[in-house]
Amino acid sequence: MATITYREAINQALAEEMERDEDVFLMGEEVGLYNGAYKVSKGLLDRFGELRVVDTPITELGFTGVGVGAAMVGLRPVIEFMTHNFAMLAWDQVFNSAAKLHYMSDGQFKCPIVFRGPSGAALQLSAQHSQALESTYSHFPGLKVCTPATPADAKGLLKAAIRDDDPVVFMEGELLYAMKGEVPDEEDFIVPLGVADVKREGSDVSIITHGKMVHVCLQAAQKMEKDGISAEVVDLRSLRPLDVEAILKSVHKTNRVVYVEEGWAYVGIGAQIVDIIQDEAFDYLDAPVGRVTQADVPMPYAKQLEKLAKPSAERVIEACEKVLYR
Amino acid sequence: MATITYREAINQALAEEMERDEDVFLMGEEVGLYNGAYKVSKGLLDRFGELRVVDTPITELGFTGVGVGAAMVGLRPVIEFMTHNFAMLAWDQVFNSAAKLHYMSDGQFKCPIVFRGPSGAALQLSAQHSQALESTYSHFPGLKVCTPATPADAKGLLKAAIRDDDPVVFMEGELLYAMKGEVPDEEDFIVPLGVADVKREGSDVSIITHGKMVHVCLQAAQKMEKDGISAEVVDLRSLRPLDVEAILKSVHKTNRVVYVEEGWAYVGIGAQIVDIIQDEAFDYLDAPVGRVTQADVPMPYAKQLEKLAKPSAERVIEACEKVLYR
Amino acid sequence: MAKTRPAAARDRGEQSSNGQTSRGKGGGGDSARQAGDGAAGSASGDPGGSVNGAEIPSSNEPAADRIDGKSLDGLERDRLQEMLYQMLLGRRFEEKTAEAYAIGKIGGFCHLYIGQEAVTVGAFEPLRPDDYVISAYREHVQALVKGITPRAVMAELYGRADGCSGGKGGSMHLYSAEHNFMGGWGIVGGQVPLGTGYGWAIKYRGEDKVALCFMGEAAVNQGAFHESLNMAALWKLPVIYIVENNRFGMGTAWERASSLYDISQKASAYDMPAAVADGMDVLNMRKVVKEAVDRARTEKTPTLIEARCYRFMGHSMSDPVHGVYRTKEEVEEHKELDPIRRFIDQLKNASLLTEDELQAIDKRVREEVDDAAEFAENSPEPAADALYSNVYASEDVAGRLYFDGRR
Amino acid sequence: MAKTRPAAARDRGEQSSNGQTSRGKGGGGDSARQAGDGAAGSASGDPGGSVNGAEIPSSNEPAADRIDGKSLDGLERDRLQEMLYQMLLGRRFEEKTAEAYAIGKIGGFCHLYIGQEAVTVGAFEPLRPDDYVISAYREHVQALVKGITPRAVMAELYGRADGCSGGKGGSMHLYSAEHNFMGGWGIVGGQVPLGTGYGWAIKYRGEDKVALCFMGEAAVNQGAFHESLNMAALWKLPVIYIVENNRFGMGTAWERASSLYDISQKASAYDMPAAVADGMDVLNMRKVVKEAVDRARTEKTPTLIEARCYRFMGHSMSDPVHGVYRTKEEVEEHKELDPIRRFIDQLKNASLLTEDELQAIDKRVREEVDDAAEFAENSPEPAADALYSNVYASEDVAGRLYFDGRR
Ligand SMILES: Cc1ncc(C[n+]2csc(CCOP(=O)(O)OP(=O)(O)O)c2C)c(N)n1
Ligand SMILES: Cc1ncc(C[n+]2csc(CCOP(=O)(O)OP(=O)(O)O)c2C)c(N)n1
Ligand SMILES: [Mg+2]
Ligand SMILES: [Mg+2]
Repeated sequence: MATITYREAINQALAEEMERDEDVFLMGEEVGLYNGAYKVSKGLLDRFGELRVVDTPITELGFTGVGVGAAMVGLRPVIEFMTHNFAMLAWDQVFNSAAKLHYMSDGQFKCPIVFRGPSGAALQLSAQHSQALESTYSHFPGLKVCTPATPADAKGLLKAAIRDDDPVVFMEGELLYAMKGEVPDEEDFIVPLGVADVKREGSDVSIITHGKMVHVCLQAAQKMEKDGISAEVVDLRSLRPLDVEAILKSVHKTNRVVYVEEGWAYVGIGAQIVDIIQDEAFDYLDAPVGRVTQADVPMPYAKQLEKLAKPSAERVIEACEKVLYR
Repeated sequence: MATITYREAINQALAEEMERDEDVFLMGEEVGLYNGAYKVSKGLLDRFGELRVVDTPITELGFTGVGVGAAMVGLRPVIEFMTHNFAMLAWDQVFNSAAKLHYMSDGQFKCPIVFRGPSGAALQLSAQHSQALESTYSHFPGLKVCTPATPADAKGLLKAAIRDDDPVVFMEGELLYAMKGEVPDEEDFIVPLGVADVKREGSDVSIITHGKMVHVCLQAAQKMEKDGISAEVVDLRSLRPLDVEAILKSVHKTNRVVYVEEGWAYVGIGAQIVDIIQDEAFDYLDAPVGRVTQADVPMPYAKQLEKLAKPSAERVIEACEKVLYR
Repeated sequence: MAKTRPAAARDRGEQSSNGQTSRGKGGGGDSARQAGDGAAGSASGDPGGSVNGAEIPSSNEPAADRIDGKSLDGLERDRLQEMLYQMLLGRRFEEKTAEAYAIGKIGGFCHLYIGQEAVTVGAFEPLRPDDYVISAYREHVQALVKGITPRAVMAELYGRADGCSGGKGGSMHLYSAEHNFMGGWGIVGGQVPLGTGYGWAIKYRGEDKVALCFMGEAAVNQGAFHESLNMAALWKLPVIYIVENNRFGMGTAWERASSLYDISQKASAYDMPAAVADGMDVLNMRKVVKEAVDRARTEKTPTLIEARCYRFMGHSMSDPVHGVYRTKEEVEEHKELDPIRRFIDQLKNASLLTEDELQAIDKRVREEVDDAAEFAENSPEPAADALYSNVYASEDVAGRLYFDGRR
Repeated sequence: MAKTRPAAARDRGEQSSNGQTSRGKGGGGDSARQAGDGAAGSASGDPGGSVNGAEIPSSNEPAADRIDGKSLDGLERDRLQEMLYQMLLGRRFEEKTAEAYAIGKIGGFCHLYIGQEAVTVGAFEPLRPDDYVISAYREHVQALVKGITPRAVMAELYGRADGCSGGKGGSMHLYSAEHNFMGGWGIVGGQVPLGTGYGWAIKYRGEDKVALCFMGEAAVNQGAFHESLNMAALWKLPVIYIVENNRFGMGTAWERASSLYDISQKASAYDMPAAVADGMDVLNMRKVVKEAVDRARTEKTPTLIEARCYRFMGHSMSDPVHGVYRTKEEVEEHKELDPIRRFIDQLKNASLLTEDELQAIDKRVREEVDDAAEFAENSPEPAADALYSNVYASEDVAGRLYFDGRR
């Protein structure tokens, strides 16, 4: 297994899928000549040319629609949002077009498209640039949503997303791009959508999470170990489809759960996981499910305020202790 | 008390607030000359003139931003979305501008603006025109969200929303416009944001809901009465601020809860209410909280399919029976 | 070319304006050329667009000026009569639709096309079956002319299983992958980026297809229009944007929604070829679009075409024909320009249509429309489990996709 | 006026193009008029925009052609020197910002304005304090010139409590309600509807204020631009849209993003007056904007102004000055056109500035900038509970507003 960065993993997935299937192309702002705002698409323009690595004007609504149109007639676009914050301008095309076309046409048109880009806060980018928007995307039937946390998951899930016949929202993390990890060498390494991954086994409490927060949770679990608390960390990897079995399995084992997410609490994905657990494992719960989220405010710029606003290992530990009644 | 329609109630609220405060104006598609796509603004152009009742081009993103700009400098715009489905085109201005300006400027700019219009399904308008989007709006801190179910609530809440110094998303119902109800005659009748209303007292099960679904739930409660089940119907009226006390009070009383909403289940507002209840009334629950929602599909056109897709009194009853273990 | 906004709100005089192609400001650019000289319409006879028991518009023109010809604008007799058939089919289909709506067979929103038939029939004439068409919600007739059967369209309006969208789409969402009819669309302007996307795909694959993207004039003000036309011009995509300027977006006259009256002029912001066509004259319409289609196939250039027409009916079934935003007189005046009547006159004058032929065409159309309604009536409602089908194209995944407990 | 896209990717020749106002196609419309004849720049001397220890750009012009005057373009000596002060303040402030960023005092994204100072200083000269200004994220210098103190701006960049946005906004979100500085903006094009909204409010209240709405050239392709300009022209709003065409949106040259090179031409789609200004020449810039401001105050007409300029630095602090998208030579060539050097030369040539005066201004600027940095350094971090303040303006409501358990 090679050790590569999350950025390289995505780059490899793109290159391999473009190599494998000439219907796959990448479109977005600065993806070509500039090699990507975060250098994710480095080298792809040179390798695949201007028709397959397409620099767009800054017109999120427009080029998203172009992608959906191209997908309707059989191409497999990968649309890069420089960040998902800007995708709001394109949400009409994501929610009203991509998510509904297959249904409205009763199956006549498929929409095999990936909407990818970083989501969530990086460092001090303030309110308009720091939003974790997976809760919103997940709400809309017709979409699939993935949130890889490691280089291996990023590569495997992106390949799966590109091969999937439905629109997949793929949420990366600016702060993850430089992260290194081992990635299997197999030709056709794939991480299927809808399969959670237990990133750490444990028996006292289940920390369920996704995306960037996986690392915060692992850190918290490690610290708790010193206090004799054995925390399991379940990385959902995809939010839709959702690996409900994996969630329930962990709940059955620990009877105590904390859900950690990067976004806002109110009507967040964590609330939905709580609902599923209380509905399907009511009798297994020894305490209310705890939640850790971003502070319920737009993200502030100042370093210290931003730090306070973000979920931290400390807050995860606090929440675990609470469900453990310690 | 006069008996008027929901449509008239909104019209009165608009007229009274425009009369009271010359900074209030109404802007949107067809609100003027045409008297509103749903005739909600009937007569207002004649009464207040073209500067205060403004017909816009079909440019949701643009005129929403115009409203936010006007609000920043002290006007109090009421922006009508012909329906909230089309507002998706404007969500960047709602989420990135209106919701964040007060915070980003650390309080220097206020954004007293109302975004109103019908939300949710009417009859056979199919997928792009039938979305109940309150779960999405509620997620974003900085916004307030109301969902009046009756003429009185529509009038009182809209007046409160217009007077509020924050952006308020106001969600009406096309199917409610013709509904009649009593509305208090007082000069200054207001329904404050954040106060739920028990629309029906009961002791066996709490049906908590908001908006159009209030009527479906009342119907269900009435039917259940014949079977000796006493159901309480709590209408939240505002989703943000949220009357948590009213929720908990009803839970403490009945120990069994069903949440009913018009929108999709996954990461819906109902999930959040479940989370609040399990967290703050864990020991009071005799059964998992039940949920009734739209089918998890884009809304189909065919009459029978649409009917199946929507929450119905029957499904509410089923859900109540389930939490009552009957 | 640079028409400024007319002093009077509505400029009927421009209805029969000549189609002309220009590029950008000052008419610069090598592809500026004349596109047609559309016949001036004869505006006599019955008003068209009547819903109840409308008669076939029949010619009152004197036989004197008829000439004995075999073709018009290079179109042979059969082809011309086929076009007339399509226009009449559109008209009769919509009349039947209105009837069915009135008695509750059709639900939801329903936007009729009566009066605008020349735009579609003219625009589609130069197309090949493999060309793409996308439109907005006033698309019944476009679906028919692209080849979907009246049965399948009517069944869709009835919300039945045999409808062209399986009953899931309804009036605003007619689809046929087989016919490259890419749909109606409910979000004003939302189809414009999609149409641009077909153009992108054509270029990507090196094909010589074209994409026609229809919109109402009110959609021109949407950001999606601006973003799309820039990309199409920048990337040289074979997309023809046809703006059906029927003067109103619901109750808003175009001049109340746009600071510039002349829509074709908007193309100058993208250095894109543009033309104005008389949308009440099927031959002019066809000529203007044909030039754009030819250019798109060979040079891959997009074109913006403003088709000037008029909506004879209300915006939708719930909107009266006239109201605060236009007078009865105005509507009646425009009905005098009925495109079907005009085309019949043109054909008869050119001895390309006899009264008998006309009657035969109309009979055929009426039968087809009746058959469509009967078919729709007898088509089953979609099965209950259709509610859950085709949400996703690949459901064969691990994990849970649906969260409604699948009642 | 109708400039077509130049054959060569970059047309330095147009840098000193004359400001000209036209309306729509064919230059029609009554408000078409000449707006200025901006002095041709002298392009000698030190390159400007150097970050490390840049010297004051000093004139190498022969004293021969200096004339003894009291004013230039109707501006008196003091006012002109004030403008020079503003430009130098902008330059030095940004140099200090770059230093502070390099040592981690400033975080997040940070976009410098070096090289574009003439655009802002020229554009603001005709403004009154009660006029509104909104911009994008490259707005430090605009905030300063509108009147926010260097201290408050620098403290904001440092994320401190005394910052002009209380530390919550940062580089991209500088605000001052007091100065009618309505903000920077992080969403490309998102500020354009807001600026239009100030124009609406001015009209609503019958005031004679104006709103200046700045954007980078890449924002022109956004739908928000199209929607806003149409409304402004349709409703006659006193908004002046200034497009700072610094040739690049990140790594994308304008000609790779727009099918039409000439931005001012885009106004013809809205029948709106337009002008091109030399954004490297503060006097030309001021002249062009002044005409638009005067027209907006009296006739309430909006104007689109393209200010041709150049970005001397990388897009943001993480982007190198030159890279795949432009060569070092190109950047160096443009630095020869440094607007500060050019203005100094103009003033000296007209005997409106002595070397001593220049040194004094620069000294003052350097002191102010040092003071700002020191002030920022010593300003406290926002208190922890500031995290929760000013989310809502009226929190005095029933019910719960926050759902994070308010840790
Ligand atoms: C984004 C959006 N905004 C508003 C509407 C409501 N609406 C439906 S049709 C229409 C008028 C459109 O007029 P036009 O584009 O001229 O087409 P026409 O109806 O004349 O064919 C409006 C405002 C919508 N469907 N989508
Ligand atoms: C809607 C949106 N899309 C993308 C971005 C990322 N982005 C930030 S600046 C920029 C380039 C903008 O260029 P231009 O408008 O010319 O302004 P300049 O940086 O040259 O001043 C891009 C693409 C963004 N902030 N917002
Ligand atoms: Mg129209
Ligand atoms: Mg730029």
